[in-house]
Amino acid sequence: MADIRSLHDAVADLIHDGDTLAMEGFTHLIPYAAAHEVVRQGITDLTLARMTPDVIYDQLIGAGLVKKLIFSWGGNPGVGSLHRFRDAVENGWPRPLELDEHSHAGMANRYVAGASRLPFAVLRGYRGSDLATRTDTVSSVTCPFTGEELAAVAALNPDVTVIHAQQADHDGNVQLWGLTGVQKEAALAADRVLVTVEEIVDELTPRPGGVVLPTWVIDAVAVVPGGAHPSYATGYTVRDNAFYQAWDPIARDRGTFAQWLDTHVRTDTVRTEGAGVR
Amino acid sequence: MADIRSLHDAVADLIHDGDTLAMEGFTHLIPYAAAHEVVRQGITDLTLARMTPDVIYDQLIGAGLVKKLIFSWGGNPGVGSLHRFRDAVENGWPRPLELDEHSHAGMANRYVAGASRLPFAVLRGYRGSDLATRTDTVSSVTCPFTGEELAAVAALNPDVTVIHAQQADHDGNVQLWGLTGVQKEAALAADRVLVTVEEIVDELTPRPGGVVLPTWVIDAVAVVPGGAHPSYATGYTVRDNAFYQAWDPIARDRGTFAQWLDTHVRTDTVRTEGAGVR
Amino acid sequence: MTTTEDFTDFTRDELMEVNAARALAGARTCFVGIGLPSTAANLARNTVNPGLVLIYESGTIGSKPTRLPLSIGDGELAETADAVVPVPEMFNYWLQGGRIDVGFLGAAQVDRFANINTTVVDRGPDKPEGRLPGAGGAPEIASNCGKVLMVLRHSTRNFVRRLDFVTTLGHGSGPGDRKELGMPGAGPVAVITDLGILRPDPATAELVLTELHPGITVEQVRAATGWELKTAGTVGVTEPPSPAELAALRALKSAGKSAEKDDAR
Amino acid sequence: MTTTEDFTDFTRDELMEVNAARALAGARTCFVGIGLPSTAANLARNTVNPGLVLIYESGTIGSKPTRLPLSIGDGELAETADAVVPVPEMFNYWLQGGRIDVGFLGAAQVDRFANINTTVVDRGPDKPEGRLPGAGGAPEIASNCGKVLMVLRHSTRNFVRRLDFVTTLGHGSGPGDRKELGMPGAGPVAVITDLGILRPDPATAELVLTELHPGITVEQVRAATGWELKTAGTVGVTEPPSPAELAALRALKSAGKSAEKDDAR
Repeated sequence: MADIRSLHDAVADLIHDGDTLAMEGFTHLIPYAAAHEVVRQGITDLTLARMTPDVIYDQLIGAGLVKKLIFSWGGNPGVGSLHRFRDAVENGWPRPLELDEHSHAGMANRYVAGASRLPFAVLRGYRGSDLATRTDTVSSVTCPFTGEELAAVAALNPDVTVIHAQQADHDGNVQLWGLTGVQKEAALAADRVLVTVEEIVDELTPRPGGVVLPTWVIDAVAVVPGGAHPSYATGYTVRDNAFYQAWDPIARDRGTFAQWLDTHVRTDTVRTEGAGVR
Repeated sequence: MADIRSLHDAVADLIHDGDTLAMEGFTHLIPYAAAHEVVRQGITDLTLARMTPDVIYDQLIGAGLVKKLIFSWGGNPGVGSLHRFRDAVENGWPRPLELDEHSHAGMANRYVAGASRLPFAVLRGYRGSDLATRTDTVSSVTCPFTGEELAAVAALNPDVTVIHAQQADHDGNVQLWGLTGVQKEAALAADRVLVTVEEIVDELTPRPGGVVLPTWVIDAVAVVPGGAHPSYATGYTVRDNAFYQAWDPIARDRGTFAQWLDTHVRTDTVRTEGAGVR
Repeated sequence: MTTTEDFTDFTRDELMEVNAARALAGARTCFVGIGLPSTAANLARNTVNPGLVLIYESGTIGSKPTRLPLSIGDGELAETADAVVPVPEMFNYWLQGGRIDVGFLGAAQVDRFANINTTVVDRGPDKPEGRLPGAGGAPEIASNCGKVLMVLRHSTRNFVRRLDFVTTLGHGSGPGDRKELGMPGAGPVAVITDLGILRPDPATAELVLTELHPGITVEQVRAATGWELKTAGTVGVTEPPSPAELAALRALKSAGKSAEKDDAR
Repeated sequence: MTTTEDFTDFTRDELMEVNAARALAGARTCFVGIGLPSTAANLARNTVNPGLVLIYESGTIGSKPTRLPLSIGDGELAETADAVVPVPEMFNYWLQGGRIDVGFLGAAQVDRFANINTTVVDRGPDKPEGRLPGAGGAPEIASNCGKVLMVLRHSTRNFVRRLDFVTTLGHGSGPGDRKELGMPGAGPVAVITDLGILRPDPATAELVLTELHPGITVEQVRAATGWELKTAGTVGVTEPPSPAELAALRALKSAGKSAEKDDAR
C-alpha cells in the first residue's frame, strides 16, 4: 500500500546507494523533482535505467552519482547532445560511465519481461546491428515451432522505479494519462515504486488513455506539483521547450553545470523546480 | 481501409470455407450477429478460435460448420455446459470436433504473439498440467540468461477475426470500451478483420478504457445494433442473462436446437437477433 | 430451502460459502473464479475483509459488485473496478507478475494432493470421455498466486482417488513437486467443502481433514471422499455462521438472482 | 535566410525537405523520427499526402500536429492522435506487427549500402570514441517497416566509406543480406539530401545518385560523399519546390518555432 509522504522521506527510504533506478516517462511526465531530491541527498553509485536518458539523467550523471546507464537513446530531444552524458562516456568526468545500450524495442521489451516476471522477452530485433556485440543482455532464442532465430533480451527489474503522474487519491491509487510510455511496465517491474503526483484528489475519475496503478503496487506517493518540469503533465503543465534549449549551453561546460546544480538543485531545499533557468 | 458494408456482404467476402476464424469478446461485445450470418451463409469446415467458446460457438458447432476448435474454456458462463460442444466432442454429432486446448494465459499469449508477428510467445505456464500432452502448439524454450525452462506457445494468426464494437466513424475507425478482452490482439493477429458496431458516429470521442482500431487495420465495418445479443455492449445494451439460462434446455436436445436454429437464425434474413427465445 | 429471516438454521452450502469467505481474512488481493469462489470472495468483502481487492480474469481489478455476477464479464465488474486491463495484461503483468495473494478456484475433480481436473472425465469402458469446460485460467492461477484456496461440494464424484486428467497442478505427487517445477506460489492451502475443510499435511502435502462443519461427522466426510481420507491430530469444528454472515450471504444472493440454482439443497 | 514571402528563392534545406515530403506520396502510414523526418512527414500531410497517418514512437497513431513538434513527446502529438498506445505496444504490435508502410529516419553516418551509425564515431588515435545519442527505434524501424526513407545533409562527415559502428542495418554488404537476416521490410529505398537523391542500385544495393536538386552538379555531390559515388544511367533533376510547397513548409516552421536552428543555411 502506498503511503503519502514527503518527497524527501520517500526518496530517503526507497532509493539507496548502489540501486538500479528507473525514472521513466517518455518525454511526458518525467520525474525531475525526484531526481533533484536524489541529487540533494547525494544518493550515489546508481545504475540508471531509462529508454531516453534525457536532461534528467544528464543532471544525475553530471552530479557524479551514476556508475552505469541502461538506455536506448541518449539525447536532448529536439535540441542535440546530452553534454554531461557525453563527457562521462568520452572523458570519464566526473566518473567513468558504464553503458548497457539497446534499441527502443529492446528496452521496452526488457521492461515487459520485468513486469511479467519472466527472465527474458523475445523480439525480432537487433538484426545486423553491432549493438548486441557490446552488451550481455541481448542473446537469441530459437522458435521451437518454426526454427526462426529471434533476439532475446534480459528482463529489466529495477530496485526502484520512480514515475510522475497527474493524480493520486487519498488511498494512494494513482492515475496518469496522455502519453503513458513504459511507465506501467517500469513500475510493475520494480521492487519498490515511488510516484510523484500533481495533486491528491478525492476520487480518481477514469480518463481516456488513463493508466491506473492501484495503491498496493506502489510504496510511496509524494505530492509535487510541477514535479515533471521541464517536461510536462498533460492537463496540468506544458512542456518548457525553452528550458530544454537553455540546457544545452548550461551542460556544455562543467563549471556552468556545477554552478547550475548548486544554485538550482542543491541549495533548493524548498522545491522551486525550474526557476531561474531562462 | 475499412469499407462500411452490409453484414451479409462483409461476411460473404471476408469469411470462407475452411478459414480459421476468431470471434472474440470476453463475455462482453461477443459478435453473435456475425456468427448467425455465418450460419445463414453456411460457411463451413471452419477452425474456430476463441478463449471462451460460449454460446456463440455452441451454435456454430451445433450447426455443423466447425471441424476444429482452439480454446481455453468451453462453458456457458454462470450456467453450465455447452451441450452442442459436448455432443460434438463426445459423440461426433453433427460431426467430429478436433480440439486444440490451452489455458487462458496460453491463449492470450498466442494472440499476443500473433499480433506481434512473432512465431511464439513465452510464459511461465502449463507446469504440471496434462494440457501440453494433447496439443502441438505448446512447447518449451530455455532462457539464454538464466537457464530457466519456460512454456512456449505458437502464435495464433486467424485468417479472419470478427469483433463487435460500440462505434465506428464514417472512415471506419472503430472504438470499443468496457471489458476489451483480447480483441485488439485478435484483430491485429488476423489477415482480415470485420467489425460489427452498434452505430456510426460523426466523430469518435476518446473514452476511458477505450480501444481504438484505426480504419487501416480493418477490412469491413457493418452496422448491427444489438449485434452482441445475448452478450452486451457497454453503454448500449445489457447482458441478457435470461437468454444464457434459456439456452441450456434449448441446446441440451438436438431437435430443439435444430428447431431454434431454423426459426431464429436460418430464416431470420432480416436480422431480429434475440427475438423469441425466452 | 432456508427462509431469509431465520439465522439459526442454515444449509450446508451456506456453511461452505461462509467458511470460504472467512478463509480470505487478511488477504489483500484475490483472483476470483466464477461460481462458488465468486460467492465467497464477494461475501468476504461484505464481512471479514471489506478492503479485499477482487480480480477477475476478464480484466477487472478491484471490482466492487453489489450483486453476485452471473459471469466473469458482467458489466458491473468493470463499472465498479479500480482499473480494467486487457486480458493478456491481466495474465502476464498481474497474475504471472506475482501481484496476487490468493487464487480462489473451484474444481470438477480433486485428488488427495489437491490436483485439479476440469478437462475430461472417464465414463467407463466403451464410452467416450465426458467433456468438462477446460482449464480457463486455473493452471496459471494455481501456479502464480501466493496461495490457492479451493471450494467445492464434497462427494466421491468430486474427491477422487485418481484424476482422469491433470488440468491444474496442486501439490503434484507430494512435497517438493511444486518447487521442482519452479512454481512461484505455495499452492493449495485449504479445500473448503460443504462438510468441512481439508488442508495439506505439512509433511506429506496430502489433504487431511482439519475441520468439520457443525453437526458433520468424520465418517460422513470419509464416505464422501474417494480416497482413504486421513484426519489431522485434532479435528476442529468451524464456527457456525453468524447472523451477520448469513444476512450478508443471503442479501448477496437475492440481489444476484444467481444462476446457481442448486445452491440451497 | 529566405524571407517568407519569396517563393522563387529557396535554400538547400528546403529542397531537401520538400523532396523528402514528396517521397511520402502514396504512403498510408509513416513511422516518423524526430528532426528532418518529422519536418518531411508533416509537410507531406500538408501537401502531397493529406491522409498520411503519422506514427511517433512515443505511442501516437495518426497525429495531426499544427506545428512542428520539438520532441516526439510533444503534447499536441497525443492530443491530435487517433489513438495513443503504450510504448511496448507500439514496438510490438504496430512496428514489429508489420503495420507501417514507411519508416523515415535521419542518420549521423551512412555508408554506401545505406547502413546507419548513430552510436559512436571514431575520432582518431588516442582519442576517445565520440558519443552519439544511440539507436532509439531505428534498428527495428529499418527492419520492420515496408520500406525506409532517409533524410540527412550531404557531407563527407555524414556519407562515409566505412561506418565506425553499425547501429541500424540498411542493405548490409549488398543484395540478399536483408533476406538472409530475415528482415521483413525492403529496407532503404531513397536517401534524400540537400544536394539530391540517392537510391540503391537494384543489382548491387549500393546507393547511387539518381536525382540532383536544381542547380547542383554531380561533382558537388561526389565531393560531399566519402566513397566513390556512382550515378544512375540517367541522373534526373528534381522539380523545384512549388510556391505551395514552400508556403506550407515555411508556415509549419514558423508555427513550430522549430529548434532546428540551422535549418536555413
